[in-house]
Amino acid sequence: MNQRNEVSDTPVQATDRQVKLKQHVVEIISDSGEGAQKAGQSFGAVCAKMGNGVWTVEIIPADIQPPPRTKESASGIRIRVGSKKMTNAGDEADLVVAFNEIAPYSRIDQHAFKKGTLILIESMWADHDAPEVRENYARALADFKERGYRVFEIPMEEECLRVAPGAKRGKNMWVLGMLCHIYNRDLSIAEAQVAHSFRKKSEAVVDLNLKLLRAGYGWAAGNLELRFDIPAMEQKQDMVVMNGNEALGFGVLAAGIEVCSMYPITPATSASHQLAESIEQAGGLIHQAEDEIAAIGFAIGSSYAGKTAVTITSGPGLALKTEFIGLGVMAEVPLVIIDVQRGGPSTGLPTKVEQGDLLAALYGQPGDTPKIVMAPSTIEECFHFVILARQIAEAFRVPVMILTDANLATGVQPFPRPQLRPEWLAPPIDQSAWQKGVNPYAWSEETGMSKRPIPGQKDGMYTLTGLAHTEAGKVSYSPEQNQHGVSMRSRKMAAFGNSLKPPRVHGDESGGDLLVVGWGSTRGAIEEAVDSARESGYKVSALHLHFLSPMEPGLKEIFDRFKKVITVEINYSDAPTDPMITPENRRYSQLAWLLRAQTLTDVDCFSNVHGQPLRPGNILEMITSRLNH
Amino acid sequence: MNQRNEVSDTPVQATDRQVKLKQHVVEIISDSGEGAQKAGQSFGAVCAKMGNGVWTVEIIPADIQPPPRTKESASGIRIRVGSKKMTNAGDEADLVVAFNEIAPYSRIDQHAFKKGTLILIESMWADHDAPEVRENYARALADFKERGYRVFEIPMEEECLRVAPGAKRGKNMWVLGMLCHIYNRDLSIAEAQVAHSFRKKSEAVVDLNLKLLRAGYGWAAGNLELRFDIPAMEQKQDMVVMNGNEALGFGVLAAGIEVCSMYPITPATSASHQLAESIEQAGGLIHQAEDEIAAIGFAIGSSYAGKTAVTITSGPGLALKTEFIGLGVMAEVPLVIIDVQRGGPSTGLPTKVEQGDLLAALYGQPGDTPKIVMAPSTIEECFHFVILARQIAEAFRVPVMILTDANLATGVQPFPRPQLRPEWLAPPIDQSAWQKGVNPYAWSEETGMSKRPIPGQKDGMYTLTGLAHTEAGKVSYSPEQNQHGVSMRSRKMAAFGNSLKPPRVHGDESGGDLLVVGWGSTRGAIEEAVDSARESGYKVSALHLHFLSPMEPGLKEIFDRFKKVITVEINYSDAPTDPMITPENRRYSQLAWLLRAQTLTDVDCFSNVHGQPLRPGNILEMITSRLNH
Amino acid sequence: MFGLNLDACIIDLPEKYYTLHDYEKGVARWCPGCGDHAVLSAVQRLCKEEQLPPEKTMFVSGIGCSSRFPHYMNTYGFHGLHGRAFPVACGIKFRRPDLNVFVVTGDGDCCSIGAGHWIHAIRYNMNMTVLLFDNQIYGMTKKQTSPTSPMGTMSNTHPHGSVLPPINPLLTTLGVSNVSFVAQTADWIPSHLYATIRKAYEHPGFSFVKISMRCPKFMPAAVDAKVSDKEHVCLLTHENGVPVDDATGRVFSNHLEHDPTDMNQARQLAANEEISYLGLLYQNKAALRYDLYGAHNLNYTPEQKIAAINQELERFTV
Amino acid sequence: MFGLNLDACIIDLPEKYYTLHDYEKGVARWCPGCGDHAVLSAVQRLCKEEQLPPEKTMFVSGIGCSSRFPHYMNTYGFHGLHGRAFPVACGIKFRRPDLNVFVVTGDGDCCSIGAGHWIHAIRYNMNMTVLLFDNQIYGMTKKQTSPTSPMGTMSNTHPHGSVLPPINPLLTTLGVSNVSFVAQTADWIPSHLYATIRKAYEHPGFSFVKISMRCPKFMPAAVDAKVSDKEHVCLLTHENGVPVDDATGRVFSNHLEHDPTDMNQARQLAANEEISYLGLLYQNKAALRYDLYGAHNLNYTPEQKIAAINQELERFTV
Ligand SMILES: Cc1ncc(C[n+]2csc(CCOP(=O)(O)OP(=O)(O)O)c2C)c(N)n1
Ligand SMILES: Cc1ncc(C[n+]2csc(CCOP(=O)(O)OP(=O)(O)O)c2C)c(N)n1
Ligand code: SF4
Ligand code: SF4
Ligand SMILES: [Mg+2]
Ligand SMILES: [Mg+2]
Repeated sequence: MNQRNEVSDTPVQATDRQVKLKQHVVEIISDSGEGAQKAGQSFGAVCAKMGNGVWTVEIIPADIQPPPRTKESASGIRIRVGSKKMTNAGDEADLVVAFNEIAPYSRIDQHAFKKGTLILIESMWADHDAPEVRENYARALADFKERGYRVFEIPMEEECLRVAPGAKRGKNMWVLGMLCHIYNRDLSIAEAQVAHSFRKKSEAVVDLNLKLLRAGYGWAAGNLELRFDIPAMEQKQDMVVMNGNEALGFGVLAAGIEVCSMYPITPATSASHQLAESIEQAGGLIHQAEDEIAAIGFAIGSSYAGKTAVTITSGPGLALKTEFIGLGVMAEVPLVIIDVQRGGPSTGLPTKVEQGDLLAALYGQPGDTPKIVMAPSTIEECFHFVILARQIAEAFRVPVMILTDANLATGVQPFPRPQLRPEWLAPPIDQSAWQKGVNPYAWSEETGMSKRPIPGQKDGMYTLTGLAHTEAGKVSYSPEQNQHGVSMRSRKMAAFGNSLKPPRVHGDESGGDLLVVGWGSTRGAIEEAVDSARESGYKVSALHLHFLSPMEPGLKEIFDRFKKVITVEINYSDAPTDPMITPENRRYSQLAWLLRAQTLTDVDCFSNVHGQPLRPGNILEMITSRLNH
Repeated sequence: MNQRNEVSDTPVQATDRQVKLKQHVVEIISDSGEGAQKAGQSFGAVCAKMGNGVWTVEIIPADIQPPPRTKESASGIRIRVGSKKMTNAGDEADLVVAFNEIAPYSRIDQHAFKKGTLILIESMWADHDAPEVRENYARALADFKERGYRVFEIPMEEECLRVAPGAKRGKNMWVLGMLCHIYNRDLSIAEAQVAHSFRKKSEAVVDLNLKLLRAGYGWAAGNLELRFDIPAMEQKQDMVVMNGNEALGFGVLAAGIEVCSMYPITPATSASHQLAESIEQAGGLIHQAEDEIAAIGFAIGSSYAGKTAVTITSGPGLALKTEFIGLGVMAEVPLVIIDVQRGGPSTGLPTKVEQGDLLAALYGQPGDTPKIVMAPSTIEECFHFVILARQIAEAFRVPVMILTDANLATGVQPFPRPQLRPEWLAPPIDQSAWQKGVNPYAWSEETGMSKRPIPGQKDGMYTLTGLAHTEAGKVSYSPEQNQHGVSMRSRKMAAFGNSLKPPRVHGDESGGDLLVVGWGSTRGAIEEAVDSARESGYKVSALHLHFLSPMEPGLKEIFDRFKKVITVEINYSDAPTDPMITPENRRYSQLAWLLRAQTLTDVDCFSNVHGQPLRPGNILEMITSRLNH
Repeated sequence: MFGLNLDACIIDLPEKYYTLHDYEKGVARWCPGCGDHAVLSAVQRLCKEEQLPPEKTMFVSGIGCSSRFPHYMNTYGFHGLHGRAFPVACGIKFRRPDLNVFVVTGDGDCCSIGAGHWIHAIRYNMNMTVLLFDNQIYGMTKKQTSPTSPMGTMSNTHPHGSVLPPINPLLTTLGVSNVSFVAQTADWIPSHLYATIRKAYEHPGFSFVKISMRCPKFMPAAVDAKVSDKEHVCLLTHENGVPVDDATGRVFSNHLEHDPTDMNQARQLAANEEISYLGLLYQNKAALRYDLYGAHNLNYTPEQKIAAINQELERFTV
Repeated sequence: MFGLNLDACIIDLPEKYYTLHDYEKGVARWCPGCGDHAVLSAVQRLCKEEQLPPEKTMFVSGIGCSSRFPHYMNTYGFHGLHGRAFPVACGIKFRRPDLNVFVVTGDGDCCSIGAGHWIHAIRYNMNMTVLLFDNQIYGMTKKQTSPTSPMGTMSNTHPHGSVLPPINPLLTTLGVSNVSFVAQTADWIPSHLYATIRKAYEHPGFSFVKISMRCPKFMPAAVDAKVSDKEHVCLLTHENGVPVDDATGRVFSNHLEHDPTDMNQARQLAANEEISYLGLLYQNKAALRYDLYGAHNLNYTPEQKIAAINQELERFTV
């Protein structure tokens, strides 16, 4: 349990005095289609504008159209607001706005609430025509109290109808107003946000929604004793707010990548939706291919022709790209491949988070296929890593894979608005004459690097092939030649890896009892947990890897300074206590396995495949339990 | 260098007295189409019939139709004959029959000859009409002598033409006769073999070839001073002679697998050619699918419907099957997948050997996809492993991968004729009523195992899905449910692995200075090298793994008894001395990497990607150099 | 006792009679108004009318809204990979002639990622009933362009309108050699839908039915046009075609007599971009069937098998 | 000096004139008598006649004997993966309208493993010349059944004879929407081969040429029949078709006047199993071209790009 929360964040008694908080986790949950997400996004935006740290994440039903008033239909949003930068979705919710009494149960199943969670629930069900509904409502309320939640009944629909007949569907804006009052938000900022988000609608619609906003605000002022304040940071810069997929899309634009070749797949697709809106104006295009194989083949064709392309996918799509990735490595085609990881294996959990594609990214292709694999750990890095990836891909003439996941894809966080730079953009393709006599694969013995001819370059003509080939690109079955080619492609990994700095230890550089190692989207949660543990006196630090192939240097040396090393990952590992499992046959989580081979350190792992973002509280619990044994 | 060979196997002086040998490596090389392979196969068969150990391997040009009298056109066969069982193709050739003077150079490029190699060369080029040819021949002969080969000029064509005009094309049978005399083979056995191999031809053809055989034999008796004898073993059993792909095909038949679903790809295809000849009569069929994805999809459909199928492929095909393999694991479909590994990555070296697909087999699929991976180490095991694989696949409801390689695929070896057993055959599918109330995935908590309903079984109806699912096969996005399903599939690995015995150390159980670890086709070469080294007093042993996932137990314990552990593999590893390479960033060969993670032992590796079978001599050299440092 | 002979009673009972309920499983999770509901009803009705034993009946699908279909049938089902329903279905049928195989696929599943398998499955002509749920959009992944989306469709991947003319699944199918059955129907004409699926079921071979589907969630405009605009619908009539009942024939009053053996006219009708011809476009009962080849050497005894293998081993014995 | 103005001389020289030699690379490693040699010659001749700059010319292929083609052309080449030539070629052309793109593919490469991409590439109708080397067999992997192998072909995978009717690549192509150019020729009629490839090159769109190829190594019987049996060959004639020269017209004396805009007749000719119609079956220069879409917003300046991105960023700024 995250002790901090219990002590300082949640007020024991709500009064009309403002309670100062460091952070709060708010959820709005409703039936699919009731606009909870819009309310939450607006609330997050208002908080961000006021200078708070924010992390929002949508709660999406798995089916397209689940029946209303069922657990499956629960749809909504979590908004975590804090005084500092928020790096993850946090632990259990502190305050929940529920549009009916069934939706909360879907969250209870996910262990999203705790004792003391405030539940603000639509009260109209108490007077519903159908007796089953009334009974169910009463039963749920009793149960909530039993579970230790603190329940407030709110006449949402009733109050909305006061504003205008038929304003039922505006409940979400009314709730936004209520939340703004509870959290002491500046109403004028909220008004501006509402006006902005309805800007494509008629004036009448904007007005109605503003009215609802103000009504919710006013009602809370007059009727609710809940008043919280979360002090803001000083804001020096313009901020943007977006999710990780949108950030990837902007990365593609800012990298000047002209071709994004994709096939729809959850949770990667929304990155292309965002791109599709704007790439054309920025001088590029989306190609929706007939399948994932064609998508990467098209991207490789484009890259071969000088327009380095990106292809974006998720697990099953990555599987289909396997053969072409091998060709990309073999023939040294620069290419950016983004894998937004979802729950696996196979179709698995399409909308849920997992970090299960790491080994497949590294080793999925038959034969030796060294490539660069990197994983952003924040929304902002989603943006910057695409730019970096294109540059690395072209400099090292190699496919670069970026692994994000459903957690980053749907998590929303403000970050400083990027100041775009012309040098980020792909330069125009070189069409000057190729230097005669220089081979298309004139590998540097030292680094394995070579310069590639682009079609259109006079005297650069060569035939790319996936067969073993000489520096001249000629097919060759000679043993030495093959050994040389494979070595040269491997050499590039060493050359690139040697240019990286050792990763920075978060906590105590000099060592300690435990080092928690992570990669990708879990960084925020891990570091928050480590910070908490350190505050309580535990000698624990964190290390986060951004490069998985090749890995950043110096790991062994860092590990040696700690008594225990453990990875925290969202993928599968056998628990040491499971039946049949022995120290010898235990299957480790993926990064742990790599680190064991690489450093020969007895790296342990803490992981699950719950399809959920990891919570700082659970990691903290793990840390304390390991260190108290 | 393999010292043994120099000392006892190759006579320093050829005389007409027979020289007794333990083993000899013979090559016949010619232009593509001259029948060298047929002569060699017959020679191998004659030797096998006489009770000798034999290993033959074809030398195949990479192009369909290379121009004659070029290195690329060199085509032929290597036959290794010995007093004991021959487990590999050996080191440099001892005796070479060459149909022209250019073909040997393709073998020289492969380092196939050594000082003292006897070269028996067709002499007609000395009198060729074209002066360039005459000159080239003379130059080559001088060069051969320069290189220390011992050259014998043989008037092959001239002698053939004595037998019958137009008998040029029968040169190969004449050579067979000559070899039979040189190696003191029983002429009547050779005659029977020739008659057998031409049994589908007219009597005239058979007669002509028998005449040529006898002529070659007679000519050698009268004109050649080379006489060797390789004593035979006692033969107690009927033997069969076949290559690894044929053995796989017989394994499929003997396993009673009714469906082999494939798409042509080198070097896997010939397994299906062999099957296609006979499977129909044995109550099964080959399906040539439209591509590799369809091939495995078809096999999975067949398996789902109760007819557990096999799909056979090589690297690029394996890559395409990635997504369906993931489904097979997720939905627990029994299936046998055979990967005849070739040089990679990508199209690579299609006809050459490599063991580069190990990590892709284990980790190629996104998400957690535990499956069984096994690798036969002899031709005979190619046969038995298919039978075993089907049984494991059905018992554990899991895809089983068999990794062989181009070396096993084309290597030919005699082994005792299998006594087929009815219990090897897949039983008829169960169509009795399913026990009501038993779930389609009623996982045993202990072993992860469950029994599957087969379509046609009353009350067993369920929908297979690649989505996360409950024991009832129902789609579920519950965190606990997903964790449970993934665990259960992993549990099966532990359950299966715990049923395996620790592998047997070849050499000294109790330990020593060096343990050489291998997997797959390299076993014969490794063990031969280890035996030689042990004879010279080195404290070295070998360990061969047949299961790669899960691995056989007890490895750590075995490794601990040796000062150093090294794997020998045909796949890529950075050499520690390469530029840029440090102990930290070195990329290890594939089994070494796995063993490092699994045992935390500092397992070293010795590997190359020459596309050639490993030679005992090279391994011996490695062993002695490691142990002399 | 009481003169009742239980044994006789039981023996006289017919085999279990299946009711509609025997084919139902769970509550279908498609949007209200989604065409998929209508096909589910029609198929369940067919199963009942034909008294298909649930354990001998298979629904194979790929991935998509439509591909959830098998989950709602109380038969065996295979909800596999996106685009790969055909190879799986063919593998199932190959050595199991006793199973009734249905394939349910979407326009993305069949005509985009599955296109290669589709072409080859037509050519294999194995006995199975194929239902293409053509809603002209990617439903499951929330509104991306499909190969059958009309040009200009505003989707999430083409927010400014799709830029390519759509694939015509009927015409493509008719162009493949060994094609044996091609029909078209629409989810919103239940009697015609049922009659078409039934005709397809009865066809001995690969019967391809393109069903125009409503996706009110993501293609509401397309629905309106299709459902309202009876002018652009024409029912094909023929004694060997899909029977048209009176009521339906009255509501959809454009009719055309079309002989389903007339390939040329079938192609012309399929190519017509103005009119949707509903009914049986083409049928050839004599087309070669790969499933018959697959089933020609079933059930050999162990003795037969071992004898055959031993005979083959002879060739390799020294 | 000597009154010679070197500058003027040089300026007056035309741009480099390419000879046949400029397009040749290495010695082709196909069997003697293999049809692939004939196509290589025809294509090199075309390049010379059209004076295609080698650096602006691309040959894209998959894997197979035929797919080795790019290695023998002194142009840029992409010898990729089996079945995947089309996506690569489309990706190359998408943003490079300046490149002349040719695709060389085999019957296995295109019609079997590549079938899905083939269908979609036809529909994309990007400007490229596609040469299908149809030898009715898998050459490279040594004689396995191809989808275009005539039924009963004895191959290594069907030693007792193949069991399915072959795919008809012409008919399949004609069934795909947005098809714009379909022609057939044969490697053993050099003048017709050249004229057909040239016509295809000139077509503004995806020009599909099925070339009947000899594979003396693995399909010798098929060669004999094709080369000898002039009765079963009919040349298509039309002012807008492939021009037939007198000599060829005399040797192959069956002719048929066929208007390449007549889709119905094109389909009937393609479907004819007795007669091989050589020439232009269908052409539609007005078909929509996806490569024009791909090239509509090229060469934006960094300033334009940054401005567009900044504008989009506005929407996300708080
Ligand atoms: C290999 C792979 N690629 C992509 C996806 C994502 N995906 C799921 S369904 C679908 C398309 C659905 O469209 P359609 O086939 O028309 O079915 P509908 O939902 O419209 O019924 C896609 C792209 C996937 N599951 N697997
Ligand atoms: C993914 C993959 N599958 C299979 C192969 C093996 N393969 C190489 S060429 C070929 C078929 C060649 O036939 P075709 O396309 O007709 O070309 P041809 O050799 O006859 O010109 C096959 C199956 C491969 N290289 N890659
Ligand atoms: S999204 Fe469309 S196809 Fe999918 S269930 Fe809803 S209406 Fe049907
Ligand atoms: S095998 Fe056939 S297609 Fe290949 S090169 Fe030889 S003749 Fe040509
Ligand atoms: Mg659809
Ligand atoms: Mg071919």
